[in-house]
Amino acid sequence: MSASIFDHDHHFPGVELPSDIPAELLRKTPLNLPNPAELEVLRHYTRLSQQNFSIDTQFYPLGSCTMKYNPRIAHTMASLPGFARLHPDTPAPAMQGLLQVLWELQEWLAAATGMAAVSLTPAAGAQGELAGVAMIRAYHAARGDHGRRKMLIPTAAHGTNPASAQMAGFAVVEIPNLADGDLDMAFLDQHLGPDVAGIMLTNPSTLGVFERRIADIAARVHGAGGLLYYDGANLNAILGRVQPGQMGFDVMHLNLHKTFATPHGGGGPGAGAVAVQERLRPFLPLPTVGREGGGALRWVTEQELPRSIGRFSAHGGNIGVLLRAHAYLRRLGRVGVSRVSAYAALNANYLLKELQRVGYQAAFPERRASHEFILSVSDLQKATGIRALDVAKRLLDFGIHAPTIYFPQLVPECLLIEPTETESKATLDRFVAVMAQIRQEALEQPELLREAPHHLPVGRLDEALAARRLDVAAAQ
Amino acid sequence: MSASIFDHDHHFPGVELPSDIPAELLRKTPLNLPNPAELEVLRHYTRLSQQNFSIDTQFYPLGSCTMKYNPRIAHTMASLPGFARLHPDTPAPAMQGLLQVLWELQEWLAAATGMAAVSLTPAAGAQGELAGVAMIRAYHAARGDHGRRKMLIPTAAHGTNPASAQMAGFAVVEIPNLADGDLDMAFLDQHLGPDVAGIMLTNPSTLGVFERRIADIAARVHGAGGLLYYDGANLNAILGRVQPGQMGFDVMHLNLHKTFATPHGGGGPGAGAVAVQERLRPFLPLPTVGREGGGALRWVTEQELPRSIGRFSAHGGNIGVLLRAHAYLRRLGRVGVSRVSAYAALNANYLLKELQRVGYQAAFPERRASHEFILSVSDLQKATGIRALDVAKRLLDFGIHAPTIYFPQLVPECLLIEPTETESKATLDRFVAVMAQIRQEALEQPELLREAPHHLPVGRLDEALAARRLDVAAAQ
Amino acid sequence: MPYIPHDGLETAAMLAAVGVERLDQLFDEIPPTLLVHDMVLPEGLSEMALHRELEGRAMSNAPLRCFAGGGAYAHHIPAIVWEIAGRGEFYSAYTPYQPEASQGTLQVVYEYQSFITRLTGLEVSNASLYDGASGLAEACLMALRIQGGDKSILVPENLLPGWRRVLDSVLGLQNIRLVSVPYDRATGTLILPAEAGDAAALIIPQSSALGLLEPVDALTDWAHGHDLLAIAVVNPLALALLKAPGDWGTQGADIAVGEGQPLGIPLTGGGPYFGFLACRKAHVRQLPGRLVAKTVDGQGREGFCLTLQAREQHIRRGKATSNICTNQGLMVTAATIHMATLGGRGLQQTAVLCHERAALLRELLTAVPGVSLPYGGPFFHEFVLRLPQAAVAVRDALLGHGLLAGLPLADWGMGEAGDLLVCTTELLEEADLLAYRDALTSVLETL
Amino acid sequence: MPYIPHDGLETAAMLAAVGVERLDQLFDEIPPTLLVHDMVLPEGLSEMALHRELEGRAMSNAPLRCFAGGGAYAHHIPAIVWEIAGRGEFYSAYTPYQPEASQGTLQVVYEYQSFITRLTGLEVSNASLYDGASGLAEACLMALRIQGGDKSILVPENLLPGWRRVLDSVLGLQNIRLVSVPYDRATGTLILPAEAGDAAALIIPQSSALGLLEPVDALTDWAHGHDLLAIAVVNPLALALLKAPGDWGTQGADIAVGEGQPLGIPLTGGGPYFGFLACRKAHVRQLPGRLVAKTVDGQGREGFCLTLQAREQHIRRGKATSNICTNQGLMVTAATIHMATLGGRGLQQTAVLCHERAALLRELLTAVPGVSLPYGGPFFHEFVLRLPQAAVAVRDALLGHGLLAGLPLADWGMGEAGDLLVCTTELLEEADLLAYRDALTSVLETL
Ligand SMILES: Cc1ncc(COP(=O)(O)O)c(C=O)c1O
Ligand SMILES: Cc1ncc(COP(=O)(O)O)c(C=O)c1O
Repeated sequence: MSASIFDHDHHFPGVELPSDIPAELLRKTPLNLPNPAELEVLRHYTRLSQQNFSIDTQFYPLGSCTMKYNPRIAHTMASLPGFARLHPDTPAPAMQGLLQVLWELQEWLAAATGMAAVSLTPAAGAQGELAGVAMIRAYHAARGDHGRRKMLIPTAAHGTNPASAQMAGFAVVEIPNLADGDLDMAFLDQHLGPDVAGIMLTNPSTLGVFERRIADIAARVHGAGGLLYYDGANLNAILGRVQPGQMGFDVMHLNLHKTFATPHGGGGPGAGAVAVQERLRPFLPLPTVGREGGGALRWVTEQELPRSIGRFSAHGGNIGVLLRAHAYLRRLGRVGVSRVSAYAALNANYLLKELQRVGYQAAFPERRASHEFILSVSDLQKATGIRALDVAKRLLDFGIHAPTIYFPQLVPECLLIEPTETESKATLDRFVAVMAQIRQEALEQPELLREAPHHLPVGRLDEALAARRLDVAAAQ
Repeated sequence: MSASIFDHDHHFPGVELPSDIPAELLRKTPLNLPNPAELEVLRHYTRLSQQNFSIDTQFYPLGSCTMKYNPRIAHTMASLPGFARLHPDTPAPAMQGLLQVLWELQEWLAAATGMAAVSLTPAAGAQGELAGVAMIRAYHAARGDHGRRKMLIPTAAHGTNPASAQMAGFAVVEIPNLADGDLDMAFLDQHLGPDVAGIMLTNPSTLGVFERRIADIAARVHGAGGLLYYDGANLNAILGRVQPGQMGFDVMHLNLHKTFATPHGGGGPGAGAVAVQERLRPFLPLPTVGREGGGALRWVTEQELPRSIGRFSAHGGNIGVLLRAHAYLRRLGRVGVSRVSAYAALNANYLLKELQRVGYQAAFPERRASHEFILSVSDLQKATGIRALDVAKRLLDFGIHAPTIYFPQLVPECLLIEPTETESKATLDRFVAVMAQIRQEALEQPELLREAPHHLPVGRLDEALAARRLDVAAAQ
Repeated sequence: MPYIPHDGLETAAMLAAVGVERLDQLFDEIPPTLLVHDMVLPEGLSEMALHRELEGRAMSNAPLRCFAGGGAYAHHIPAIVWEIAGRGEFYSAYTPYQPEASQGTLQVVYEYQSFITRLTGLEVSNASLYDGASGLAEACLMALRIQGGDKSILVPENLLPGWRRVLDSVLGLQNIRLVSVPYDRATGTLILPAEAGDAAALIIPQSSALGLLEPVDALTDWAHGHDLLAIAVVNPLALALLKAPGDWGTQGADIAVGEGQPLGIPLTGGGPYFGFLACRKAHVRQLPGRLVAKTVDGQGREGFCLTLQAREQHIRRGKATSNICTNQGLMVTAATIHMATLGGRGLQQTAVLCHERAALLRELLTAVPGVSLPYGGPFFHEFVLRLPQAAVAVRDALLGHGLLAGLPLADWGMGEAGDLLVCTTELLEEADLLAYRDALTSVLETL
Repeated sequence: MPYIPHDGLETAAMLAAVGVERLDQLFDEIPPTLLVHDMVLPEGLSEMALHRELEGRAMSNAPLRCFAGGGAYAHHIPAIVWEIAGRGEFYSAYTPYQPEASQGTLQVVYEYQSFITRLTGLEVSNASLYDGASGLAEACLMALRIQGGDKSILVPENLLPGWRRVLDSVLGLQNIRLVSVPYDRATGTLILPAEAGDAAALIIPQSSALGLLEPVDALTDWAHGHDLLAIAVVNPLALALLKAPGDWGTQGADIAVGEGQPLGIPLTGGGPYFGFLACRKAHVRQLPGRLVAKTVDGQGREGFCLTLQAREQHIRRGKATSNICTNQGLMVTAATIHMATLGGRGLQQTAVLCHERAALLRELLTAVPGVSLPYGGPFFHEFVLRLPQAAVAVRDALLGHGLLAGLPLADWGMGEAGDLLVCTTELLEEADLLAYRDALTSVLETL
């Protein structure tokens, strides 16, 4: 652990409080925050930053998270004073530059997904999901179809899917996957009916394979009166190849902080734009950006879209993130966008083949990898007791971030690996060499893995103690 | 050693060269530079950066270098497009904003030093020295006083002093210091005469003590027809307390990258503005910034200052550095400027006392420290063979940059320690504790020091091999 | 190829290793009928051309002196804040799932949580929510979970309307009833409700949409007297001066929530900002969002990790306390650095400055003929001005003077047509206040 | 207290430890008569006020489309360049005197040296000098040391005048004679000198102050034929296309020197830029400035350190190869990142683009009535235009059109009154070229 900012305390005399505010409304307890000098602040947080792994410093093959390069130009552009200093309540005529960017981004995301309309307002994937299923709810309600309380969701789905469905008032029904990774159609058929509002899928699925019968699934769900929700977190796999709109999805969200290269920032902010087919347009969350005959742009409000599901944040969403996504898309253009999935797939399939070559077991060996793939180290566990967690921790010692582990939960001892298109062959080859070495170590000196990481500021942390003690704020 | 950028090669087809340029003027050998992807570049140099000690990450008590906090706001301001995009040949009416900044800086530096006029053009301390002694040369020449070929310089002076004097065509005469750190006046008297152009001093001297008889020295040198040059590298010690102008100096340079908090950048750029008394004004290096009656600002050229010693760079000097120094001065203001020396002296004297307390020997125990002070570890060397170099290398293991060592050369096994005013008591106390531990180690396990550093990316490097092999560029 | 490192030789070698000939073949499991035919996207731009285009867009947003607040405030952000927050190691890291490789982010969040608990006077702060408004919705859901049963929420009518809409959208999905608490049209502040009904909680804004300070002690005590939870809605900068929610009334508020934007986050047209949420330790298991705790490793070295993850969607799925996953991490990093840079003292000085400027401006503007103040009570750096003409028209006219003069209450469906909500921050110098006065005088004369 | 961390308690404790009562006493060795009475400095500003003031200053410099070159060029700098160069670990480090704690900077410089040697075709590059002009002065001093004796330098008359002035100032201090080599007034390029006299070296600009390409092979061979050293003056970006000094003539130039600004350094009104200097290995001991070498540590790990320091002032003092100490480190860091980001291919593409734009502009402008080209030979992205009116007046008039139209040669005492040196870089789009043409047309009509 580095020094705490609370070590840098300085005792300066207090400030005189305004006299026009009655005493009983003022602070009772003195404000006990540190007063470090600027250099102390700079040094403390600069040093802390150095204790992070990040895309800018490490290979970060964290499955389902699309940790690809976040172009710096996007950050520079979003930080321009003309954007950064804009108050959200600036009248539209005085923010045409920003509205232009947002309007274009709406258009481009619609084009990229094959959807009719887009709202950029959701703050992250999960909020996009909530808005998306809320639109499904609103759609059925608007048709007077009130009995549809169930949302079908694959067992392998990301946790936000059921959580969002639940927040939107749906009951969640989990659908299993078959051994080849595709959905269990029989189960689906059994559960489709007039009480089903829709299904939430991502394709390629979180199992790292493409759901081949998607058109069939769409037909069945639509046939039963349900709608299809596309969790766009895996869009990096298919950008410019297949479009959710063409696959039959009615509504979706996009994780701009994955596919569109906006940074993760150690946990956000993201942006979870939603895209819909024409029939769901009236329900889009607000505000969106609309264009008048003369070309002037303005925020679309409830007056114009009275059946909107409403608003999910006080203003227009995570606009700074949207600016970055816009810059990324504009830089890549049509051709660049299509390359994303091609090289994401090339890197994933190459890595899968190479890791198999050095002895790792694929969860779906018969299948093409999409932009990511799953290994299972159950074989290692059986042979040596070594678990996916141990492999993950040992990777950190080599300056490589661990893949996602234990997700999706249905593959035991799994590693979900997503290299992304922005990594070079040399980086992948080094990863393979390290993984081969780790496999060797697991067989020969398993304690090396079990006690990993060895070379980081801290070793494995006592998470049980953390929860028990619950030291979640510095003592005063 | 980190990976080399030359590992990141990519083989892309060549570029078609312009056909209007005759073939014999075009490249003969293909341009063999790497073509890494942007993420590879970002990652490579980000990681390299992490292998540096710096003010932003470490305490850096490097004597004579004034490694104090470089306020980030200065960087932000100097990077504003209105400054950064300005072509040097923009006509003055279109760059009044910049000229205003430079003009103010000239005025403020003159005020801070007690001098009559300033030229900001020298690119660093050494170039300032060259310009300074060139003015001394020009001054004597203008008076027809042609025999003054000698420049007096204390033995303890910084190496740039004699090097600059020599570059300006002077013969250097070294003057020794007495045991109490002050100059040997008898020696001075002996050497003063009609062949002496002047003397170069810094005060406090590089021995870390104030030259108490400076007024006397000035009188004697002036009496002998010589001029006094002030090496402003130590101005941090006296800013707002004493002025070189009042001490009797005729000409000086300022290291804006020391006293005025502009960054060192791993080796520059600096800015070595020169300041002069009225009688040297006609000789100032060009360009300077002048003000017209109506307030309009313009560059001063040879037409206006025909006796100028000329120009030392193609344009106006290191303007981006000057912008930073201006921002710093403007932020501090009159009161803040006076605090600089007060706290620089407090930190130095406190540290000296504390280090003596834990057993270290001061080179000048009877003297007040200025902004820096010298320890000698000759006692340790005698007792254990441990040298100043070993202490320095061991400090690195504790995440503290080493002080300057073996300078000034006349104190054996010396450490020149300059904490600066921007370090906190907590940082100084930690330094004392580490130094105490190192002293203990020196006595008990000297090999720990001799083999240090232990915790850095590399251990002590073979400098002899470096000079012998002379591998100074990556093989093609 | 922008951002793709492969050259032709590498691509060929990799395809060969995979056992295919062309990149297209990697997609051979996708039914051909689904393949994209056309995508109407523009051509790509070089970085240089992109820079020029977006710089043009940025410059076509009018630069205005900002007198608008209403939940988003134009504060000075010290240069080091984004300089550090923007460092790649913070900027391009993921959520700290591998704590050993994320101690930087984790310690920052722990320090952030500490700052928030000290500002609010409550014991636990989460690691952030999307923004203040959605944070309030989460606070309501949390209160409902704590209180159990099928209850409603008491929502003051002088809550920021944008926030109210979010409550409507989010809580509406679960058919939760929102019962309005009216405010006194004369004083602008809340009237204690006659009865609590089946409410689980009362929302108490410390300063309302009208900029006025509410009697938080009385409201908190009223809530507790009726077995309701008290949800405090606070501006974190104001908390440098104003009573901390933990000190409200006799027992203190139960949950405090707010918009973090004033703590070093640029306005950027409305986001990204961040919501903060603090509560008593007793309720920590109902807390939505991430939480960082201090612990030790096998060698007893202190370190930080995420904790109580069983509350979250990636473990508890449909039964999680919230669906939130990605939060506003980088904003929290910036806010933490911002608070540390200003320090407790700097935060107080800033808050005082903001407020003093408002007091002065209020005085200057009420001296303009025809301008009056509908409310006289205490306020914090934001106040309602009653203009003799429609506030929308005046605001629009003042754009021409380079001023964003405030927020017309009519845009919110509140107050009278002439009401304009005006805000000052430390960024406004006295000259700006005088310029406002002069511009307003001239606009009112000519409109 | 800006940037000073001490609070009152700490100051008191430290004064006590030192054994004095007041800060002033720390200066008790200074004769009281010397103490400062008054210093006319302004009051300090808060960071916020400083920001506002300097932003105002920056905005009062007119934003102009730049068609001026003359040794300083407006190029696109990729966003990552200064993003990384500005990181604290590079920005706030000192010269790498402790190599173990400075491997970052040292490796960057080693890579920089490698890039420069590849661009110039010579074997050794130093770690930078102040700028191109002072670098040329150092190159001349170096040549004089190599050649020995009391010699002169042959300086072309079409060298950039700013550079010539620096030679006059610096070399003049040591009474070194500069002998001018005239250029052909019809072609603009150099005339081979009739005799070498006592010269030690000939300076050979690859492209002259007139933008024209010199016959570098013939000039180099002439120099060597007369036992002179050939000092090449080159634009590093041009070297992506043009013949490397190491390949000039039959033996190659001996020293190459130039202004590094085109490699990722912002214009900033004239600096900081950096000078680069490369030479053959045989002459390395006469090289001025720092030099980084690769070596190993005790365990055989590779690392980098400064080398041949005995050439430098801190060891050799008055006998050093130069007085230079602080050089332009951070500029070199930025330039290295810039070159790596563009890559060899990007550098070539940029150079081609700059040049193609110039060719197009030349065509467009010579179609304007009255405008002609005094020189017809090959050039690189910069050319002289002969206007029917005084170039200074035309340049000034075009400022009103938002254009910095070029450099009037009259300002340099060269050419005719109508001569304007015009430059294009990749930043200028076709629309900008057309705008220039239109503006020039209208200015010439009305002037
Ligand atoms: C498959 C999938 N769906 C949804 C999400 C939720 O997105 P967010 O974290 O932006 O809320 C994620 C991201 O973690 C994801 O990987
Ligand atoms: C005492 C002294 N004089 C002169 C100089 C030379 O300054 P610069 O390195 O800027 O050329 C220095 C800096 O190293 C110094 O410490």
